[in-house]
Amino acid sequence: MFKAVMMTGVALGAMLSVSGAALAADPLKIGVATDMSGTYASLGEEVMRATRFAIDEANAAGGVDGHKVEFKSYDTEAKPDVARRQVEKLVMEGYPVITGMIASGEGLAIAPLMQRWGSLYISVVNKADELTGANCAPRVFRVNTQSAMDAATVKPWLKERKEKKWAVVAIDIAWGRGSAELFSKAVKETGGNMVAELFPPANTNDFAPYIEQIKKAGAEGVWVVLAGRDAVNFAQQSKQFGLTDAITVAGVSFTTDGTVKTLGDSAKGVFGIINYSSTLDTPENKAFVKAWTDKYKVPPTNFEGEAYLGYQVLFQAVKDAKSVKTDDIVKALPGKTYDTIMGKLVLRAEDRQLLKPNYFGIVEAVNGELRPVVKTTVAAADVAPEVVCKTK
Amino acid sequence: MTALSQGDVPAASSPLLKTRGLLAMALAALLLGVAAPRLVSSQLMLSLATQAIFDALLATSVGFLVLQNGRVSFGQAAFFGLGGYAFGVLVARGLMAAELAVLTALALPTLVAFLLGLVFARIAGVAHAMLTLAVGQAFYEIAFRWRELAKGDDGMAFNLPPRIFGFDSSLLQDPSVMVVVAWTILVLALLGLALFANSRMGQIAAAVRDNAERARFIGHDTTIPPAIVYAISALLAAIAGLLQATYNGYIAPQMFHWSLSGSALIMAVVGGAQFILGPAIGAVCFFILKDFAGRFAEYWPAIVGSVLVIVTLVMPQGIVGLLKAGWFRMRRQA
Amino acid sequence: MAIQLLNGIVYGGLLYLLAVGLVLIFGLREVVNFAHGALFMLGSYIGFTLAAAGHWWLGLLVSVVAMAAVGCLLDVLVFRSLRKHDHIVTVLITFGLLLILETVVTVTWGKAYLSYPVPKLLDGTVTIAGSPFPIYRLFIIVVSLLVAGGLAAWLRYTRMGLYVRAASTNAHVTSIQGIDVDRLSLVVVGLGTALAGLSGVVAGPLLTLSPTMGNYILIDSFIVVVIGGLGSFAGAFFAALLIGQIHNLGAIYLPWAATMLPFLLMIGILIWRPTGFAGSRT
Amino acid sequence: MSEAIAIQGIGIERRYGGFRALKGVDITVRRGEIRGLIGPNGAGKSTLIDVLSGRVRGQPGQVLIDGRDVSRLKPQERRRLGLARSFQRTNIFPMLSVEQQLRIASWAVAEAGVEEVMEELNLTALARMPAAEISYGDQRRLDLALALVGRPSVLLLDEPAAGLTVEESHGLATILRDLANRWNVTVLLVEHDMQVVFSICDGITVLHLGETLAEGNVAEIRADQRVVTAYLGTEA
Repeated sequence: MFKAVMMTGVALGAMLSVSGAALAADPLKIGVATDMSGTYASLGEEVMRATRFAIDEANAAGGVDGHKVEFKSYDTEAKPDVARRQVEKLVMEGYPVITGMIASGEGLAIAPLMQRWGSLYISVVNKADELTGANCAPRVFRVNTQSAMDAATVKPWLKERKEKKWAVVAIDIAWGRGSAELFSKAVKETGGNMVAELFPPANTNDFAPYIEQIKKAGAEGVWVVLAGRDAVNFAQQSKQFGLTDAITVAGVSFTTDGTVKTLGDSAKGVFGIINYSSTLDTPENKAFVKAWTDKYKVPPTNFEGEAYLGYQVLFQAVKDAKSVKTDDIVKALPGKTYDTIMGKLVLRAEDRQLLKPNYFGIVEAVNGELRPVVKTTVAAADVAPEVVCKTK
Repeated sequence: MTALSQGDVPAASSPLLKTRGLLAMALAALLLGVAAPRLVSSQLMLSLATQAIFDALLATSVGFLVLQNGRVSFGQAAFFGLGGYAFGVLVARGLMAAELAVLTALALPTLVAFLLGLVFARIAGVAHAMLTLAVGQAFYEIAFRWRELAKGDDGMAFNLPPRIFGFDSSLLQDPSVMVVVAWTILVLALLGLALFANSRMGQIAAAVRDNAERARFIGHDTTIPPAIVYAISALLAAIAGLLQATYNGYIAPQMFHWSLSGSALIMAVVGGAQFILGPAIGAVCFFILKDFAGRFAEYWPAIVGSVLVIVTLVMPQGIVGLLKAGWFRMRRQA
Repeated sequence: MAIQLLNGIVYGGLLYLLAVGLVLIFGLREVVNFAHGALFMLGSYIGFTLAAAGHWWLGLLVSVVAMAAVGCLLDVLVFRSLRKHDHIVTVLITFGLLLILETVVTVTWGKAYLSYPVPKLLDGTVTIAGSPFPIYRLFIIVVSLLVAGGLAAWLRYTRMGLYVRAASTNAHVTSIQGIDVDRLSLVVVGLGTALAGLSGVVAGPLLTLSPTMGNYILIDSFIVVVIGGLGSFAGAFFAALLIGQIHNLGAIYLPWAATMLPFLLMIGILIWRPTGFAGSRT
Repeated sequence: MSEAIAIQGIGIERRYGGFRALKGVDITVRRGEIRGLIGPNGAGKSTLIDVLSGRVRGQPGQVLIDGRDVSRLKPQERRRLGLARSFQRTNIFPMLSVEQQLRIASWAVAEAGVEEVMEELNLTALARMPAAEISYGDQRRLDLALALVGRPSVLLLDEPAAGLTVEESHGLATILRDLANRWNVTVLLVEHDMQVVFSICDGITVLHLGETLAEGNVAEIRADQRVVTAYLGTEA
């Protein structure tokens, strides 16, 4: 609450310096429902940081098309029923533009409600394909990379590799199972073979039995589909067992900026899919990274980048709509090309997924700091997922 | 169960008079519920009230087990989830008519609880709590990992069939309607529990709770009455789960998780588990507290935690226990 | 296979370090301590700052001492006044403590995941059965055996240990016989909490540090305590080894059921024998 | 006093591991009789009551009520056949009121008579009190009342006077004698207070180390040298 008040204060300060016309316009009110205390609290923190950055920036520039931007945030605890309650509160309290949820289950739970509540949802972290695929719903948009796009990034990279015997360690949830399956397919199509497919449960403490099996299977490379705590546990323990040094380690969501920072040297030399990197060499990105680093002293992480991307898209849509009414924003969002930190990107009208390039990289030292660095870029058109969505 | 034994036993006035008083109170509560949507214009308030009532039902189900069987359950979410999942899965797949799905969603958890109750009633204390925790988590694991059932950890959204029991089903997702439905069910459930507690079966169950061995030696069977209490308690949890699934149009494995069972237990004890009305009141207070603490973003756990520690130390008998003690003191002084 | 058994012992050892604290506190105070996982987490964080700066062993020492102090404080301020209350009331209060501790750690150390270094002395691997095995994991086994042995000796050969055993069997009788249960419990709760601190630091290099890290291992520790027979030290030791093996072998041979096995085992044992396999109390 | 047998135990055995607590004990209580069951601690008196009442089942030996074999029946089934018992350690329902628990007890048996029992055992004034809050003496009488609801045909009493003052236990003895006569209840009484036993019992069985040492009327038992040596001592 007091954060929201402070934000309003900052925003007001900014407002005073701009024209009287802007003061009269309705504010753009954003509801950020994210995980502040549960499993994904650290990701929620990244979303919040990007939120503050984007909104401060917009207000400092006189608002979005003259509309002051305000936000309010609630903790969803990564639980779908809590997410529903908090989003409903945000909408009813007058913050109908919703963003920030982490777990796919949360996004999927509130997606069907957007129509009923007259609100809209922009996903910046939810990875499940269904959100803009089989279970797509009106008024639901996604700017972050979905799983299918990550899967499409694997094959170009595999083609360059010599390793033929692969193992996969994937978290035993829908995301992990799906990603592992697509990876196995890609391995077979590029002439390799799978020697082990392991599915540890979520929140595994001890990965030793899995590490042991990978070693035993004689894998030359291991594909890791783990996130957050699981990713750190696995990386740390496989380093201790000497696995990381012995074979190629690569993965999806494994080499996020957050994980790499936590792991330090254990992450060095690990390959991975990168959805956004502060090292991207575009003028827009360089400007963003500079402004960000000036403010927070560290470069933005992948999640912070994608969350910021969401605000870029939203703000441009508001400008186009010349309105902060959700109905107008919903009409303005799809089918347009947006100027973003990742270049000019199209928000596809059919499924309301932002089509963006994807990257493959390796963890290296940049200016003395370990960071995932982009090595292969796969164009947006090459990773664009098939359109499954049928709801307009 | 030392804290429980300190609870004083309600003086048994004329049963008929008592029943009549209960009925009058229930009727008044029902009318209040029907009037609520007309008195409260905020949809948000109504929706929050609706969700608080779901919590109240679940807490009542946990509290009833403590009250009637003297057993602490850490796995009541198993029946909450089972009710929601049975309905969601059956409706989403169109396996049966929605009305039949409702009945199945209520009957299945009740039956499972009855069968478990036959075995669990023998076991008391911490062992019982752990046993129910394990059963609840086993259900959670199944829902979490069985992707073909309801998309595993992601949970599953489903559409209600257009009509249920002849009514437009979209009304069930409208807070101003659902709040009345849920409130009515809660009031009737509390009334039913009060009547059960005064019935022969309820009193025999209370005797078994107090002293199972002696209950046998005064000639009563000690397996069936507690099992019936388990079944009733599970039915309540299943109703809550069914209502939540219907209202949200969504089911997720978190519905089975022990943290939900734990919150329900907290609500029940904070309200006063040795009173039929206690858990429901505790649930509402807890809901309001959490909603309030939620304004302080990530600091809410500390606020809730501190209140929990203080409240439990100050009133181990719960809110209703404290109110009752206060009431008696006032009367004595008057 | 030898390596897999060894891995099971490592995880079992870790569970034992955590579970034995629960047993100590339950035995004496009859408190089902839901905050134990949070204390483990706090201990881990307290040691972290020093360990990350290269003073791993100092971190271990500081954490153990600090947590012992936290334990004594808890006993005096909270557990002492819980004596008259029901199990369920104590569960609520310790749950409240858990929430408070999580917030305290979040505010102090932040939400980001942190990772512990392995102490230099124990870094690297040794070859066992033809494959590299981390020396640090052997260290965990050694620590848990030392704690188990030390505790057994203390319980067996010292006057205080005798009292603890007596009190764990029946706190009521002991208080009648003129033993100062309050002083005893100060020591025991302090020790139990110090062990949570110890296990927090020892587990550090294996587990990611996060304010919720305790929750992911607490349920396993409860299972160990229950299967071992609430309040039994030897029972907890064997139950921890058993659960460690079940985790490891389950992950390899029965992956689809691995997470359920400990629960199913607990259900089976509780139904067969509600007091656990070494227990006599209810 | 008729000659019909109310309850009979034949060849009752009870083993705890290797220890034989009862070594094939026979016992017969005739209709309307008050039989005392005495013997030193560890003789097996309470164990015998447990076997007769069904607390312990599945060991060698037979229990007959009115000639019917009830060895396999559970305690609650035996209670419904008219076999009631009390306990050495007060065994009541602490949270229920006196009247409520007696009423619950009455539901299991055909005849009610809750008020009557409360009246006879001086519990009427305490009807509304939770059992945990009444005095120890009152609790002992409540324990007895629970067994007496519905006028059982056979009553097994395990030290009903344990922990009572001398006056209290004599009062209890008087009530027992009186009720047994008026309600025609057969009683098997375990009691250490020999004053009580000698004053109200028609016959006595003496157990020693899990075996029947002697049987007879009060005079015979008092005169029996083996009983005096094993249990009564010279003062009795």
